[in-house]
Amino acid sequence: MNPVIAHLPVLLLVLPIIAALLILLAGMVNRNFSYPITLATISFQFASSLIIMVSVMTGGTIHYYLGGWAPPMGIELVIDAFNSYVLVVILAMALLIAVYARRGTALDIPPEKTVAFFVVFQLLVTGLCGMTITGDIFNLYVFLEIASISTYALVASGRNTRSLIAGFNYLVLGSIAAGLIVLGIGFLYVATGTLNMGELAAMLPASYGLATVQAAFLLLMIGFSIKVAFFPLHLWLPDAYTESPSVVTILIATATSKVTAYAMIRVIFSVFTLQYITESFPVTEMILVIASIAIIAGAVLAIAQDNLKRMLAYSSISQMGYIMFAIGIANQAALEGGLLHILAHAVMKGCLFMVAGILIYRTGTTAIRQFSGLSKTMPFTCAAFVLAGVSMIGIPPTIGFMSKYYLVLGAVEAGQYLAAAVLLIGSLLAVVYIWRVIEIMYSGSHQEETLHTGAEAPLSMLVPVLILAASCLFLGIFVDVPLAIIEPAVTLLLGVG
Amino acid sequence: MTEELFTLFLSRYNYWMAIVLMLIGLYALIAKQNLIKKIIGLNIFQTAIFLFYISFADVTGGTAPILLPEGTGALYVNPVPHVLMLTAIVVGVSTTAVALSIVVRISREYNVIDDDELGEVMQRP
Amino acid sequence: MRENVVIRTVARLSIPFIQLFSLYVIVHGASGAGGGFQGGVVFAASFILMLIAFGLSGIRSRLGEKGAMVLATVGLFIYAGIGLLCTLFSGNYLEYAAIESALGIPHIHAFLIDIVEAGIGITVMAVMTLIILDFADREGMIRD
Amino acid sequence: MTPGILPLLPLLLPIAAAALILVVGRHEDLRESVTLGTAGVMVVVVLAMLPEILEGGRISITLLPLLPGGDLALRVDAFGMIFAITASVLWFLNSLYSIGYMRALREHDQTRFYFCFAIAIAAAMGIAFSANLVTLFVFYEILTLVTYPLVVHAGTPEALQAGRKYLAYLLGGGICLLGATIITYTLTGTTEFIPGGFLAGTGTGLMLQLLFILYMAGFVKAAWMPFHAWLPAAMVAPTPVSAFLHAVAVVTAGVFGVVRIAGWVYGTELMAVLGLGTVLAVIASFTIITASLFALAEDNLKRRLAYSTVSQLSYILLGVSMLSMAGLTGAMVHIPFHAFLKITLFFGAGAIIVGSGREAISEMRGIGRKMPVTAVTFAAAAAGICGLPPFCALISKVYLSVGAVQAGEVILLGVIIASSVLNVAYFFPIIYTMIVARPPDNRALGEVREAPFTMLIPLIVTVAISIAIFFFPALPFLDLAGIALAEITGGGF
Repeated sequence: MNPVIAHLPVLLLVLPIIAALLILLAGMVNRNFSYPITLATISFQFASSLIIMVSVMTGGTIHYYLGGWAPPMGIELVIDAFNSYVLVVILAMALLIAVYARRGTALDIPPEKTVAFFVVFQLLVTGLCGMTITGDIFNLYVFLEIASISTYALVASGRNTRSLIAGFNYLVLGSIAAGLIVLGIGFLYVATGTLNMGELAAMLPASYGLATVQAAFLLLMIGFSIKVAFFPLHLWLPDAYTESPSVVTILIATATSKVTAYAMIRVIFSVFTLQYITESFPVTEMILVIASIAIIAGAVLAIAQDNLKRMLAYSSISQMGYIMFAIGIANQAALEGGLLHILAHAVMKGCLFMVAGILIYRTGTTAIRQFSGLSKTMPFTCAAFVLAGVSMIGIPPTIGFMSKYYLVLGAVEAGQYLAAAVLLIGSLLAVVYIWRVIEIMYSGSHQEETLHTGAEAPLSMLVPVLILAASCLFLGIFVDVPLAIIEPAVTLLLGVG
Repeated sequence: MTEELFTLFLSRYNYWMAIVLMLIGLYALIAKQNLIKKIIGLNIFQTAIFLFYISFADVTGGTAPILLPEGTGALYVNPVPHVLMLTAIVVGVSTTAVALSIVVRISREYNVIDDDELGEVMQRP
Repeated sequence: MRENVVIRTVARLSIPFIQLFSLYVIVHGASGAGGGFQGGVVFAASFILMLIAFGLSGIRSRLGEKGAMVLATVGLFIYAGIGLLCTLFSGNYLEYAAIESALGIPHIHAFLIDIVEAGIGITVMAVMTLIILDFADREGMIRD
Repeated sequence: MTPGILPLLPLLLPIAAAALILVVGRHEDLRESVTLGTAGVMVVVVLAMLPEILEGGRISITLLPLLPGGDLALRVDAFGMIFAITASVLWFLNSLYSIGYMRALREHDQTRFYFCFAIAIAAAMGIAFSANLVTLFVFYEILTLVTYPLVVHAGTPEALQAGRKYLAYLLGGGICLLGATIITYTLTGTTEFIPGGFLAGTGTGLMLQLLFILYMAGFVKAAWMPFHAWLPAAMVAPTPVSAFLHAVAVVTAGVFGVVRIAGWVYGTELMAVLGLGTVLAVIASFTIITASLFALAEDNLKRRLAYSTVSQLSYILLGVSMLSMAGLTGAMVHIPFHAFLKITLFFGAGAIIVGSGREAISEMRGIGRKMPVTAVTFAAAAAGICGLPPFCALISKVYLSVGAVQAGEVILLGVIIASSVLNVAYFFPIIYTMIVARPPDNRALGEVREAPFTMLIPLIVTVAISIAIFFFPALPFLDLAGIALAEITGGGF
């Protein structure tokens, strides 16, 4: 293998950290230097992730031993079908968000803070990459915290002072979650004496009966549930999503939540195994029930909101329920649906939040009722919202439909007809909250007094939105492209036991 | 019976201490209104976890895990949890730093650092 | 701040020792208990003492925000640079053995570890100082 | 079965046209030429496939591997052809008509209107040519979605309210259809339409019965009672849209789906064994009679027509429920026959709106004096729907009656006869009011004038077609129905 490609996994983490500090230094010279470096770095990361994915698909799982120390002595980076897929998804999103951020930060971030903003932005993206590709469970925790701490800082970075309180509450809950996770990891270490995920998976079955392992599982589950805002541990999410700067909202809604969900799935299926959660310590039923409640409750709460960002935040709680739902069903079709939904939700929620950001940028309001007649002045933005919204509802042939189809298929195959019905009802509820916005956008006249300007969004914000909106459609039609990597990933996840 | 429980407690007292500390921290996090006290609670909570790790790494009578020139068969404590906790401390420090800076900004913007009062301030238009 | 001769004198006496000790801790990292992180924190602690004794300007005259930022970056560059150097010698990231075997110098890895630890130490010290400066530099707080 | 890309054209053409419409949106003439031109080419393309189908062939093409259980695949067969010909011919006429209608009323957002229309017809073609349940579902949902902007075209609170109802019913139905599709796939491992069905021998009887109910809930587009409320509500839309909903695509897609499920998923034998014919018969009979009664009570012309549609659609369900040769033939041919007549009625109603601005039947006294062409064609189509010669609906009604007799179900025959009487009861007052009754006073018709030329042509053409079909029923609908029936029954009962 080409030596550069062989070292890509580590370069993916080290170079961006260096770049983050370069952004800081360059920003000290001239504030305008920081943005191009960010963009270049994330482009580099995205390109590497694509190369990594191709080489995983052709050459199988990549193991990279840091410092040349083989596990269990050293930390290992493992890239298989599953995380190479997640890596590409989040870096693609990060790249689009970086493009969007050039104008997107103008409203929320004071000019003197932009350098710091991009430094932390870069650290967050890198932390997420680290979480995705590490093969060591404690290392996972460390990267999780790098990402989380960056997120706390970003949430609180806006001009909006309410974001400070949202950020602080998020920090408190997030730190409790991190504490529980690290405690769970400690229990696992006590039970097995290793931290490498592969070795854990191999050694844990011998001690499945131990209360230690059960405690570890529960601690990890609760910790991750808080981090992904899995209902009813979602309390930090609505405020954090609503009050943070738009760009940050987009980033945490699409990248952070997805990677955390990835970590949860990874721990459940690759550290513990399918056998553990179905036979030794049957929790799938419970996860399924809670996920079903999350889907319905999130959607109902979303319907009740007047603020667009808050509505989308509750919708995220509902949609994360879909991914948990896949874990609760835990068969091939459902997990394919869940993994596909990671992509689907990133793409469509990214698009919707970007549109929300544009609307704030142009109109200065997030109140849904003030959007009337916007389709006349911002046709492309509104069209993108419709397309992403339709995908959120799950109308074919959008990507949102495809993931929903697989999830329902999985539920029906597992004989969980009720759960399948819940999922379908959840998507009907999505119609209510999405359509309310669309209806207002496309009817009524343009209210001059409430809106700053009647212009279409600036190009650097519009292009990412349109790309995402188009992806909602084309990833749905050509769904076999993402499935080409998802299928082996699911086989891998289910095959460990 | 009571004696047995007492023995059980004593023989594992370090873990009990970790749990007690953790609960104290959690209590402060939830019940204290002052944001700084919340942060202190968070730190206590994290410290409890450090203590837990260090406790289970300990080997009775073990020495520091340093390779001695002649050292064969020396009983040493497990170094890995210590290293892990070093990292966790870094994480804790960073969290605290971010939390403090947020509180500093809150106090500058609202002039209060109390959760209840903050709620009142936010209610005002 | 009112001048306090006792504090200032004690600080003047102890700060060099604290800093020397931190260097010892950093250098000791390769072969014993210690390392860049601990050393860096100890070094930063000396700045806290300096802050208490001499006020903000006491630190600023030695290490300002910009200087600290540059130092933090430089430290990280040292760490990452050594790591990447290993990959140039066809080893894995931070695989010192690769350099050792390529250059044929025995025990060079201990030396490399020291450099890496020093880098980490510089970064930690600089970042801690930055945090201290950031918090200290508020109206109504510690002043000269 | 021959592969070919011909089935793809009716899908791609309107989509390309839709894109073009968006581009040239500002230039009205160009935009409408695009619509008309595409519609014309579509008719030609669809008819070009007819000879091969009439010879008993099928044309198929797989577009994309979409989902487990169903690639996105098209297959043209005789039954799909019935729908396709109906939809494409009527779309052409409807386009012509809408140009006149929209311009006469100076409607807003016409570009959006034509855009959605083009996509909708592509979706209808997709439904007609779908080779499996998944493809059917995909296009079914697209059809729901793109017709929504058409329904709420007016943008008034009333229209939005109707639009919400429309979405709630149809998307709710879509979800049931999705569930049914997935259950079918888990039971059988396929969703491919197979003549004579493929569900036999799988699942328990109860399961299959429940599944059928789920399918029926899915095809709520067939507007069977009590799930019909969206259709009268959708009458707030411009008249060409109503025509599109009632004749060209939407409700037609619903009944089309039911027939597909009965013939190609369940198969008549399994339906009979499970007693599903009876279920369907009950639903259909109830709907036919109740909807006719509702129609009697309506004064708004378009809403009365809507209830008439609800009633007439259930004729098709009734035909299916008989599970006999004659019944199914009647059901299949009633789809186009009803469509041709009902579109005439809606064209007439639209022409009256344009010519006089009136929607209430009671206000139309003597209107025929000023709008002779409209009134006469309307009367002719109404008579046709009632089952009078020389109009095509008589043929389908005869088949249905024969089917009822053959099945030995006197009740069903009674339903057909009773409903025909009711048809007369709600249509003839309209005809009387328009043509025979005198206007209240001389000045009452002052502003009334005949509708523009582009609207009258479609009216005359559709009536002419319905008469022509009466005299030459074999071409092509009865023949196609015959081929389709031979397919699903394996040559006879």
